Amino acid sequence: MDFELSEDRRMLRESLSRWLADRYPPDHRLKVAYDAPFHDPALWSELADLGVLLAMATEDAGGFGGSGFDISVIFEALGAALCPEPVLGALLVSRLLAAAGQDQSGLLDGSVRWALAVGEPDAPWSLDRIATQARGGRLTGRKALVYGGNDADRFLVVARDGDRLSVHEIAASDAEVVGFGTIDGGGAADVILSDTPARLVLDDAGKAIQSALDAGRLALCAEAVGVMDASFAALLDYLRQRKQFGRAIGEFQALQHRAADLAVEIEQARSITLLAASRLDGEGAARMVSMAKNLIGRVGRQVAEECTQMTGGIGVTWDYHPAHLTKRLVMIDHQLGDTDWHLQQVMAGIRA
Amino acid sequence: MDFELSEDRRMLRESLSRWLADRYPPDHRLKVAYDAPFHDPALWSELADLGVLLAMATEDAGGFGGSGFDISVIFEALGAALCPEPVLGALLVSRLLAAAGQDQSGLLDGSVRWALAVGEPDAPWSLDRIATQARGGRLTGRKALVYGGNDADRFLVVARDGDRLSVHEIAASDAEVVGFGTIDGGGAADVILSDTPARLVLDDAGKAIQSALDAGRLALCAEAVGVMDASFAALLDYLRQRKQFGRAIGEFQALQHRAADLAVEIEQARSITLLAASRLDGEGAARMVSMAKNLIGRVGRQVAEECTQMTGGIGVTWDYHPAHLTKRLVMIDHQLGDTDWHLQQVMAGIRA
Amino acid sequence: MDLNFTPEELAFRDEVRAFLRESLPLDISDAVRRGGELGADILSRFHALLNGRGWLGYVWPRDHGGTGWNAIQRHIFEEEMAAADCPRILPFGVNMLGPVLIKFGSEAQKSHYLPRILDGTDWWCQGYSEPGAGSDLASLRTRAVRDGDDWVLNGQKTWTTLGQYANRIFVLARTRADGKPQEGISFFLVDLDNPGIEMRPIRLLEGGHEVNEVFFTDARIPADALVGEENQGWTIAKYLLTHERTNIAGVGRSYRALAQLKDLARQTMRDGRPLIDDPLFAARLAEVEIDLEAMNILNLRMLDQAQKRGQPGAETSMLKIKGSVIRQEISDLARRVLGPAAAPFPGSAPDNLALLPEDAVNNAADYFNMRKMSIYGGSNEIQRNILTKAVLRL
Amino acid sequence: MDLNFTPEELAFRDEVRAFLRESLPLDISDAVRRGGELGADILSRFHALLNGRGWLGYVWPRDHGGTGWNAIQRHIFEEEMAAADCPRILPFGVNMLGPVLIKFGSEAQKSHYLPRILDGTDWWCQGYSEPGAGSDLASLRTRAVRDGDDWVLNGQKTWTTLGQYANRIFVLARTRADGKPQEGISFFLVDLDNPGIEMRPIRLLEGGHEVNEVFFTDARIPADALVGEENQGWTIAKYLLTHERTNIAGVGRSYRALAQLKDLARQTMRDGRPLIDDPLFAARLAEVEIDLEAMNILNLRMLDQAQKRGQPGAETSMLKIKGSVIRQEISDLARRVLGPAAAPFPGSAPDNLALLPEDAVNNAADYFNMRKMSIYGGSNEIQRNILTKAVLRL
Repeated sequence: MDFELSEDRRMLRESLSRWLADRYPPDHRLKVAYDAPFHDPALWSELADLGVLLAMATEDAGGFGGSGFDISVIFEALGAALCPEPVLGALLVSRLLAAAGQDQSGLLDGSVRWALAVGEPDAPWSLDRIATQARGGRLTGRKALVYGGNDADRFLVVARDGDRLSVHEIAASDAEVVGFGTIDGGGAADVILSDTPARLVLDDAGKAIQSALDAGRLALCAEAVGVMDASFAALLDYLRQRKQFGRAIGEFQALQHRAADLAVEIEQARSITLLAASRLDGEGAARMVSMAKNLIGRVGRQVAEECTQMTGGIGVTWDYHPAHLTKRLVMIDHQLGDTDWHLQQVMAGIRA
Repeated sequence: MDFELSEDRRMLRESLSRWLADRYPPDHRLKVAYDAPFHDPALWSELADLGVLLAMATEDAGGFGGSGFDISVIFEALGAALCPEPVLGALLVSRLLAAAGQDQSGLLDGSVRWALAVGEPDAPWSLDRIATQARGGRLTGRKALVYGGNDADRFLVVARDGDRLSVHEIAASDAEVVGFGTIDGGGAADVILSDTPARLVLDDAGKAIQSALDAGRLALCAEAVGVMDASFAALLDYLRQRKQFGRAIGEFQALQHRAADLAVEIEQARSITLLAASRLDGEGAARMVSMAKNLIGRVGRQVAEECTQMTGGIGVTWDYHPAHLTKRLVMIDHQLGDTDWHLQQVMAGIRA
Repeated sequence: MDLNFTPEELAFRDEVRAFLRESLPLDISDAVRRGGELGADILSRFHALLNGRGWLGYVWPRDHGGTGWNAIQRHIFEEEMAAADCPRILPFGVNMLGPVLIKFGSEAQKSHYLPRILDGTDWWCQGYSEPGAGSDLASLRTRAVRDGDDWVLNGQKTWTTLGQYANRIFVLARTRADGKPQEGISFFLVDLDNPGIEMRPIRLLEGGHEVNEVFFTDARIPADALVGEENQGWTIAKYLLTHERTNIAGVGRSYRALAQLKDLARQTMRDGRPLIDDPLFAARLAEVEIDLEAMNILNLRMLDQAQKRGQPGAETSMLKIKGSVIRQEISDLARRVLGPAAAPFPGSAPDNLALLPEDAVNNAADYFNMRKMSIYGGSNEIQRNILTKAVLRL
Repeated sequence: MDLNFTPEELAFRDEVRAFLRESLPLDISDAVRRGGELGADILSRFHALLNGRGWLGYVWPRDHGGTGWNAIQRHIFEEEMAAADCPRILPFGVNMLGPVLIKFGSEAQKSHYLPRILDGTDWWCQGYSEPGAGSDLASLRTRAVRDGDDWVLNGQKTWTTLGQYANRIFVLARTRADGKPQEGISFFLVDLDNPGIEMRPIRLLEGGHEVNEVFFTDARIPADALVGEENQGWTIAKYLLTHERTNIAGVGRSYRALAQLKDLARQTMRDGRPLIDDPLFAARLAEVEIDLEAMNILNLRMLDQAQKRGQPGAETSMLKIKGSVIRQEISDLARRVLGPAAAPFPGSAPDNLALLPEDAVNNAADYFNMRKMSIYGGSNEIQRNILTKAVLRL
């Protein structure tokens, strides 16, 4: 047992965090996250130059990392800085290209922006309800909330051919990409496919897709942990500084105890994310990831709502950076399966 | 709209509360509630002489009350005193005898103790799963947790004949009655029927049984409100008197806020019980009673656990009367449908 | 004991219901149902509609142009407005300043200002909270200094709701520096056109512009802008806050939001079935419905008590706490029900994006916006402090 | 980063597991699984079993008859005991007094008492809490006054767990009246056979006899009963409480209880289906399982930190809070799963009543009994105070 990060990962974390603090301070983030293209393309390139994308892929796939802990270290740092760059899409696509044994150098060096189109309006999270059809090299269907899709060059698209799921590559210019900004910052798109020409990347791809989604869910959990840490640190600052009735509100025991409960829950969230990271490519990964995403959903809502409540009026204002942290924390639950959906995956496992 | 009790009910409440304070103080209750027959037969007679049983029946049935508010006033007072007398069984049976138009003077004057045998081990609460069979004037099956059954003279028994439910009368001496004391005080029994001779009281009795159970559930809700009030009053006393770190623990804000939350929830519980009482014999009674019993279950557990926690060590000891209040509060959830079962009844209504 | 309305109350309810059904413009109820911000036009037109019927001064006595309704009638009126998807009546003039002027104002103030509240000439906003004085209102620092016939105002107010549409503001300001902080405060009526007053928007976390900061820099206001006596402001402020608590439970709004939520959960397909058939979602829905049914009765009980006592007691803090929590829980479910469709920034989504029922496009924004309900008007923490002292007596 | 045990740790685990599988008598594991009270016989035999293997002093250094295990080994040992349905090792002698004597005791005390703890000659109980000094231990009032060669003890202790089986008690008593309350306390070893000591049972709410009150009335104890220096008791008490916190998360016990609960929910038919297929019940079960999986890792993280620092930090308060809440939540579900069958008073049910699996007869009693977990050893409220100061630094 060893809870220390390896030297490599510690360096990765430190260089990424330093870069984020330097290049993505709250005011810059606020400027780019809510206006098209909802991220900063120049900083995307810098991020790639930093090796962050390479660290998400294994050596076989042309990278130098790719384990659960690599992913969690990166996304925790991105979360703490509330970075709106579309790294999640790159991760999901990278896992699938690796499964297909395809070259992904353009992805890893940041020169081509990729996104994964998987969920659909009536089936946002369950693979067995995917309705997009692949027939004769063409795709028809509608994909919802493709994160980063508003500014992607290329997409991988999950489609159905009878009972089997397959993965296809399309050019953004060949589909109708309806981009939009999201309430928590960053961009996304619906992708409308009608007889859209596509290249088959992976056939009979159920397992590979599941594995990519596991990685994406782990990434969201780690991101949430980073957001929680930043959110909680801001709360403690506020409790120390804000005075009411002649003393710092952090001296009021009712708030102290609620803050202590948050500290416990955040450590629980961190712990289950570590566990999911350690199991990512092993047996039972999907179940462990669902456990993590469920707990992250529960704790995330609690942390977001309590931090907002305890920071009072200021906590609900746009110009107070931590308000954006709480928004992101809540909205993470809308990505790749919400609290209840993941709980039901775990329940199915208990009954079995 | 009028939230005042009528003069009659106020008098009933006052005379019953005075009698309970006088005749059923905590030490006497403790003496009888945990030793066979788990109540005080002499006090049972006094309770009947007081007119409490008569107040649960309508004038048509030989009583002088019988509305939801009569029931709630009585059981709230019984709950506050933690009275272990088997009044619930009398109420349930009275409603069914009234539905059958049968004389119940022995029940109402307290000379014959009745209990209702309805739930079964694998189907404690759902009428459509009752398995006890009625055939040729004889009953076969097993009834579980018949409250007051350990010391009843006669039973009404709910049985199935094909699709229809019917109600039958048996003498206690004709069945195997396995009496026991309960963890929260008072007595109950399993009733084992094997070709037990029975008299048909009510055929095609589904609606009448549902209505009797509605009344019983309302009674349990009102009892719980009485228990909560007593429990909360004891908590406030403790918070005022107990000193730690040189001051009354009621001065600690964390406890103050939790106590304030309990006050809110208890008023919510009282409110929904009033609503259920007002709807008892009207349309949608079962749904409203399920709403009440669900909320009572949730609030009851919260009040019980918080009162125990905040009274610390003393709160988990046998000689501290309020500890028995918290036990009763928790165990009410095991009678006539628990929190989840009633929630599912409400859910079915929402889907419909 | 009778939880039903009397025949007279039912007749009153039907009268209100019929009026709203016949007279409320569709574009107004549609906008309310859709959530998000309502503009000045809708709010003004709604006030005018009620004023035309003589109902805008629904908490005022008859001889000041009000309805003279009792507490039950007011309650029924508020519930029916909610059920019909009416906007809120703007409380700053009607529910707050009106009663204050009626009780503390001079004859000249009453005759000048009260009609202007009803006919829409004046749109009032509130100058109570300050950056350093929220829950702890007595510590406010805005100063009013007498200078000849005028008062000179300096300081800053915040959380001024819809101040961007207002032409007047009522202001609490310190008029004496020494003594207990509560004893040196006065209550002023201020024309926002005066020089030295600047209103700046505060953007809320979901993106909306609902509140403002107001800066006073040597703003001169005339002597007759003072309401009541000098240094009587704390008494007036507390009286006003009592009236702010009208309809604090918001039961009618919550019923309406719950009904919309159920409709949406019936329409929303998730993994092959309507979301309302998902047992976990249905359980959350059922629990909040039960809580709301209970609170409806709790609200009526408190109303009954208030009517008997002549004014609401500290128990209304219970309504504030539970009312906000229930409304927030409904807004949480309304956000969850959308799944990924909750993501778009309101107003940012292109037309060909929205597969959502139109009423749901603001659900996520409303969830964030409604976090304020447990913060403003005395946070739920302050309400628990009040309950501790006044009800639990700890 | 590696969350797995090393090969050496796995080998150690297998060794413990094999020993318990081969040596633990079935009647002992059956009794543990059934819940409720365990008698002195079972507890003593279990101690003897471990002592025979040399493992009873599992938190002691080798040269005092212990194992010399590190924190990970102790953890593995505790988890394996829980998984095998072992009773708890009685902590009063082994985990509390032993380490205190090793650090603060005289050579004579060590050589006399330590072996007697291991071989079962002495059964120790605890004299810490008093009726007026629970969470606020420093306010204790039991006095020890020097009289010739003896100390004379007067006062009352409470919450003395299993004192009815003990022959000795360690006692904190006040030996100086002036100065800070913490500075006038001493730590004594007392023979319960001394005159002037009376032990009275405290019955717990579920009916069990697990704790006692102890009354000291002019009880004379010899001078060499003092551990460490006079008035050094507070330092010793705090050292002891640190060791009391071993295995505070109780992860192994909770895993075992959860497994039993799942079995029971699979067997229990409710309205035509196993209760484990009821979505609301299954959701509660899944949530607590997830919480427990998280806490297992949290526990290992803190263990790792403690090992590196040499002693546990204030973060262990997190384990106390969450560990008790999780264990209580499992006990709540274990009560619910029974429905009406939870009602009988334990032991009162006639033989022909019990349709319950034998392991479940104490589920309701255990639910009530386990309320104490968030109260004793520093209530969860005290733990939150500790976190506030030491971790949040508020």
